[in-house]
Amino acid sequence: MTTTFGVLRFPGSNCDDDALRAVDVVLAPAGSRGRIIWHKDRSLGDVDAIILPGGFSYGDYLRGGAIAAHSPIMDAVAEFAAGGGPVLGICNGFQILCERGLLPGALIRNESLRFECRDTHVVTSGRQTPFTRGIAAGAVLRMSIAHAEGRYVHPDPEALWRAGQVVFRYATPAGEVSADANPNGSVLGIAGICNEAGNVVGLMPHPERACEAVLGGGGQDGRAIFESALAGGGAA
Amino acid sequence: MKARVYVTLKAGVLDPQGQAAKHTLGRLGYGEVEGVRIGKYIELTMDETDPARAKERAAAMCEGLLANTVIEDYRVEIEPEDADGADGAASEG
Amino acid sequence: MKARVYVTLKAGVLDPQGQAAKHTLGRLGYGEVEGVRIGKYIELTMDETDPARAKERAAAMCEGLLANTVIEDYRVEIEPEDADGADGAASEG
Amino acid sequence: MATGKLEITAEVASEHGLTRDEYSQVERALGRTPTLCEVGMIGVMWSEHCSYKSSRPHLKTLPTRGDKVIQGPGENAGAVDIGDGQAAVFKMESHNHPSFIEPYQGAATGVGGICRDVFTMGARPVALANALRFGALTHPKTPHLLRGVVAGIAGYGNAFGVPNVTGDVHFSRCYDQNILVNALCVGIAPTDKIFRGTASGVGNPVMYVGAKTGRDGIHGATMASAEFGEGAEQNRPAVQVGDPFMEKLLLEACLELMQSDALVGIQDMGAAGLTSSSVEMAARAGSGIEMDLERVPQREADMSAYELLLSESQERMLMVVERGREHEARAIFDKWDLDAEVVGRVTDTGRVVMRMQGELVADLPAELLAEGITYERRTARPAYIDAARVENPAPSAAGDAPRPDEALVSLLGAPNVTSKAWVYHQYDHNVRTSTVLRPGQADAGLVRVIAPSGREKGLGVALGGQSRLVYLDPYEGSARAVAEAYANLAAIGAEPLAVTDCLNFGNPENPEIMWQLAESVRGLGDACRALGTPVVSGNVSLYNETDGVAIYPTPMVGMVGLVADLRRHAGSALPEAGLEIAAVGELGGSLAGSEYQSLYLGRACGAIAPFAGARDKAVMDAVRTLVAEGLVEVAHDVTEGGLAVAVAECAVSGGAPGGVSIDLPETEMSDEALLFGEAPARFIVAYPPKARDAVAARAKALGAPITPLGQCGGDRLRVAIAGDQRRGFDVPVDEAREAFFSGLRDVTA
Ligand SMILES: Nc1ncnc2c1ncn2[C@@H]1O[C@H](COP(=O)(O)OP(=O)(O)O)[C@@H](O)[C@H]1O
Ligand SMILES: [Mg+2]
Repeated sequence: MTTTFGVLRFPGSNCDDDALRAVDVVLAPAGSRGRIIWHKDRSLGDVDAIILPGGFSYGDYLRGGAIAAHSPIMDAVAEFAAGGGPVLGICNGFQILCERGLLPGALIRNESLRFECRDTHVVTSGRQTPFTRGIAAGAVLRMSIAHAEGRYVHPDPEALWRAGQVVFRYATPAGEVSADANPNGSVLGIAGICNEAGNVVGLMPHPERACEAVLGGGGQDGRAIFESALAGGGAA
Repeated sequence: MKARVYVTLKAGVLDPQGQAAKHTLGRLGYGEVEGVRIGKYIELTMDETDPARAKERAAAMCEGLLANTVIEDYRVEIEPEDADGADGAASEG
Repeated sequence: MKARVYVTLKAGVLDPQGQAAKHTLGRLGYGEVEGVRIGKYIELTMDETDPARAKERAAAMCEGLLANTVIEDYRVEIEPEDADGADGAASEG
Repeated sequence: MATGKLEITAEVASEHGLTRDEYSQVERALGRTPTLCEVGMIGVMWSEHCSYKSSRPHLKTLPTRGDKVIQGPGENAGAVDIGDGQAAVFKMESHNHPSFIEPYQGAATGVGGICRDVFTMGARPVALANALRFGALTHPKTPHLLRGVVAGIAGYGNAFGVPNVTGDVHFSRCYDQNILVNALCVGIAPTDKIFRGTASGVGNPVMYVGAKTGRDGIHGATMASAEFGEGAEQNRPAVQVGDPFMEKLLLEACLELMQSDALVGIQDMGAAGLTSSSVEMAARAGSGIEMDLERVPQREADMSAYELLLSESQERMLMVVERGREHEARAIFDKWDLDAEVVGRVTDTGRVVMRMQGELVADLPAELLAEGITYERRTARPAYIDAARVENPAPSAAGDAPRPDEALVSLLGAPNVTSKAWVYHQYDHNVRTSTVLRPGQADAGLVRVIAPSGREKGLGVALGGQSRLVYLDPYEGSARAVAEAYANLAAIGAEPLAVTDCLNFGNPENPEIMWQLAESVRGLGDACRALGTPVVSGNVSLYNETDGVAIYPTPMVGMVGLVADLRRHAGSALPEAGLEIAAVGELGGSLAGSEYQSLYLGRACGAIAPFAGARDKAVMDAVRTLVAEGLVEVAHDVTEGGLAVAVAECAVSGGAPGGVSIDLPETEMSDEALLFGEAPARFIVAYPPKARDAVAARAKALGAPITPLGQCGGDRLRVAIAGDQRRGFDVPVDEAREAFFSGLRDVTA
C-alpha cells in the first residue's frame, strides 16, 4: 500500500523539489510517493495528501503567500481540505493556508525584522493530526527555519490553544517553551497549528530539511511528520 | 482614474517595523517621535470613469487581495480627476 | 501632532511587487487595473505643536531613515489638529 | 538624452567614457562619424568593465587549461568536469560600485547577475558564496552598508532558492569609501548540454525573454569603470532594482527550454544589456545580428533606441532559436508567464545592425565592439612596498607584547575573526536539501551532488584572499589567496579542481596600481600552476578608489573541489571531548600582515610568509587525504590569528563545554610568532586516540610534518609552551565563546 503526496508548485516555490524528494525518495522505502501539481491545474488528481511547500511563491510580494492563495489550484485544495483530506503547509505553504483562510491567524515579519535561517526545536502539543499521529505529546523535534515572515499572530491565541489547534511550539532542546527559544516572536511561541478538524496543518520549520543524516547535522526529526501521514493513509 | 489605497495594521497588531523605526529615529536625535506605524500605500490606475464604482472596485480588491483583513485595515480614496498630474512622484521636503 | 508620510518609488524604478499585484488582480477579474505601484504609508505621532516645524522634522526623518532617497520619493502631510481621531484606522469600504 | 539630432563630437564621446584618442580610433575604423546610439554602444563596450582594456594583457598569462576544464574564460562562466557526465559551472563577480550607492539593491542585483551567468550555461545553480569587504567597523557608514548588503544578498538569493554555503567578511579602513561585494555562484550541468552565448545559423530568430526593458541603470558599465569623487552618491539613476521572482521563473523556463534542441545559443543581459549580449553573441559565432528595437518589450512609454540599447534592466536574456521553432520556446515561456519576443535575426555580415521603426540607428562591426581596445599600461613599483619592509614586524618590537590570554580573547572578538553568524543566519543555507557543510561548520561549504546513477558526491566551495598580505606583497599575497582557498577545500576533504577570481583594484591609470595588478596576477598564475588549479572564469573591478585613495589591492579567489565519497568530509568544530589534536604543517608563522599585528601595531608591515609551492601543496594534499581516508574527524586551516586562534575557533564552535588542553614544543621563533603568526599550509586536525599512530604515519608518508598537541575536554582553553603555562594561556571557554560570538554586536544591534 502506498501513500501519494501531491506537492504543489507555484511560480517561485523553491522547496517544492525538496518536499518531493522527502516523500518520493527518502521515504519511498516506507511506501511513500510524491508528485508535483502545477498551480494552474484545477484538479489535484489521485492523491492521498497535499503538501504546500516552502519558498517564495510569487516572490512573496504584497505579503507572504497572499498571491498564491488565489491560484486556480487552491479551490481544489480548499475542497480537498473540506472533505477531510490531509493538507500540510510548510513555511510559505503555511502562509498560503492562512491567507486562504484554511488556517486561522496570520504570519507577519519576524520580530528581528531579518530573515532567519537556523536550527530550532519545537515541542509537540499532542494534538492528533494526520501529520502528528506518530509523534507523542511533549516530543521535541529539531528542524530548521528559514523565513522572514514567520511570526504567528492571532486575535485570540489563548482560545486557539484551548481549542487544541496549537500543534508545535518553539522550545529549548529539553522541550521548554521560552522566549529565548522563540526565533521570530510568535505569540505563545507557536510554530505550527491546525484547523478545527485537525486535517489541515501549517508549520514554519522545514521537516523536509530534516530527513537525511548527511545534511549539515540537521538530523532526521522531520521524517516523523511525513511518516505520520503514511500511517494515516493506511500504509505503514 | 486613480485610486489611493492605504493599508494599515489593525490597532492591536504589533508593528515591529514601526517600533524599530521609532527606536532608530530616537537614536538619530528625533526624540519628539512618540509613535511610528508603517503601512502600505498603493496607487491603482484604473480604466474606470465613475468614481463611486472605482471606489467600490478598489475596496473589493482590498478585501480580495491587497489587504489581509485578519490583521490589516484599509482605506480607499479616489483621486479627483482634475488633480491628475498635480500629484506626481516629485519629492517634497 | 501627527504626520503622514507617503514613500513611493521614483518614476521609472521597477516595482516588482506592484507588477505581481497587477498581474494577479487581472487574473482575479479586475481587468480595469492598468497599473499598480506599491509604496509605504507611515504615520508619525510627534510631540510637536508647530505644524511647519513638524513637517520639516518629518522630512528630515525621511531623508535620514524613512525613505531610501536613491530610489524613493516621499511626501509629508501634517494632519490638522482638529481632525484627530476622525481618521482612525477604521476600515472603510 | 537621445534627441535625434545631437551633433556627435569628441565631447559627446567623452561623456560616454571614450577618450579623445579612442574616439579618433572609432572614427578611423568606421570611416564616418558614429551615431549617438553607436557612441553609446562603443562607450560601454570599450569601458574597462566590458573590455578589460587594462587587465587583458595580464589575464592572458593565467593558466586556463587542464584535463578537467570544459570551459575556460571567455564564456558566461567556466566549467569543469566532475565525473558522471556532470560539470560544475561557476564564476565570481563584483558588484562594488552599485552596492556602495544602494547597498540592498546593489548586492541583490549582484547575486542575480552571477546566478544568470551560471544558468545561462545550462547549469542549475546549487550554491552561492560571497566575499564582502567593508570599511572600519567604527566608520559611520559601515553599519548601514553592512546591513544593506547582507539583506540584499539574502533578499535575492533566498527567494531565488540557492543555498549560501560560505563566504568571508573583512573590515578595514581601506574600504571606508569603496566596499567590495563579490558573489560566486556554482551550478551543475550535464556535460553534453552546456550552452554557450553564440549566435549561429543565418536566419535564425533572436528572441528576447524575461523582464521588460525600463530606463534602469543606463551607463552602469561606465559607472563601474570610473572612480568615485565627491557627489558619487548623487549618481542615482544608475541603480537597478532586482526581481528574484522573475529570475526564478527565467531559470525554470530556460532550463526547460534547454531540454530540447531548439535552442542554439543564449546569453544573459548583464552590464550594457542588449548591446553587449547581442555583440558578444555575434562575435563569438563570427556572425552578425539585426534587431528591430521597437519589438523589445518595454516597461516605460516612449523609450528611445539609445535607451533600449543601453538599459541595464535586470532579469533579461537574449537567445537564438532554430528557425521555425520559435513557438516551442514561446510555449515554455508562456507556461511560466514570461514575455518572449522575436526581436531580430542572425546574419552573416559580421555586423550588429539596429533599427527602430525601420530607421537605422546603428550599424557596427561586432568585432570592433567585442574586441574593444587594450592598453599596455605603465607600471611602477610603489615606494610604500620597501618602506613597509621592516626588520621585525612584531608589535613587541615597538613596545610591550600583550599577554597571550588577552591577545587571544581580543583576537577572537576582532572584526575579521569574530563569528559572522549574524550575517549567515540571514542567508538560507539549507534550501535544495543538499547542504552538507553550512557556514560556521567548516572552512568551505559542501553541497551534495547526485549523479544520474543516483551516486552521491560532494562539491566543495571555498574562498581565499587577504588584502593586507597583498598590500605588503602583491605577488606573494595573491599566491597566498590561492593557497588559502586550496587549504579550505583540503580541510573539508575536497580535491580542488579550478579557480574563479575577482580582481578588485584602484585606478589602473596610476602606474603603482597597475604594478599591484600585474604582480598580483603573476602571483595568482604561479600559485594556480603550482597547485594544478586552472582559472576558468573571473571578473575584474578597477577604479575602486575615491578622491585618489585606493583600496588595498584585493584579488579574491574562489575555488571548487570534489568530495568523491560524501560520507568522508570534515568540519572544523571539535566535539565535546575524546579527540586528540595535532598540527599538520610547520608550526607558527610570520607576524607580517597578521591580524595580531594589525590589532596591536595598528598597521601592516614586514615580509609576509611566502607560499612555498610544492612543499605547501604536499601538506595541504596530506590533510585532504587524512580526511578523505576517514583518519581525522576535524580539520581547520590556520589563518587570521594564527595557531592559537585556530584552536580556539575549533573549540568554541563545537559542542559545549568545548575545552582543550595543548602543549606546544619549544621552537626557534618567539612565543608571539608561534601562537599568533600566520603562514600558508598550517592545519589543526583531531582524531580519536586509537588513530594516533595511523594519522602520524600517514601524514609523514605524505610529506607533511605533524606535531601532536594535546586533546579536547574540560571547560578551559589551555595552551602551554614547552610545559610552561605562563608562556601560553588558560582561558575559560565561555569567555572565548562570548568574545567570538559578539564581535559584531555593536554594529548589528
Ligand atoms: N580575472 C579574471 N580571471 C579569469 N577570467 C576572467 C577574469 N576576468 C574576466 N574573465 C572572463 O572574461 C569574460 C568576461 O567577463 P564578464 O565581462 O565579467 O562577463 P559578463 O558579461 O557575464 O559579466 C568571462 O568569461 C570571465 O570569466
Ligand atoms: Mg554574462
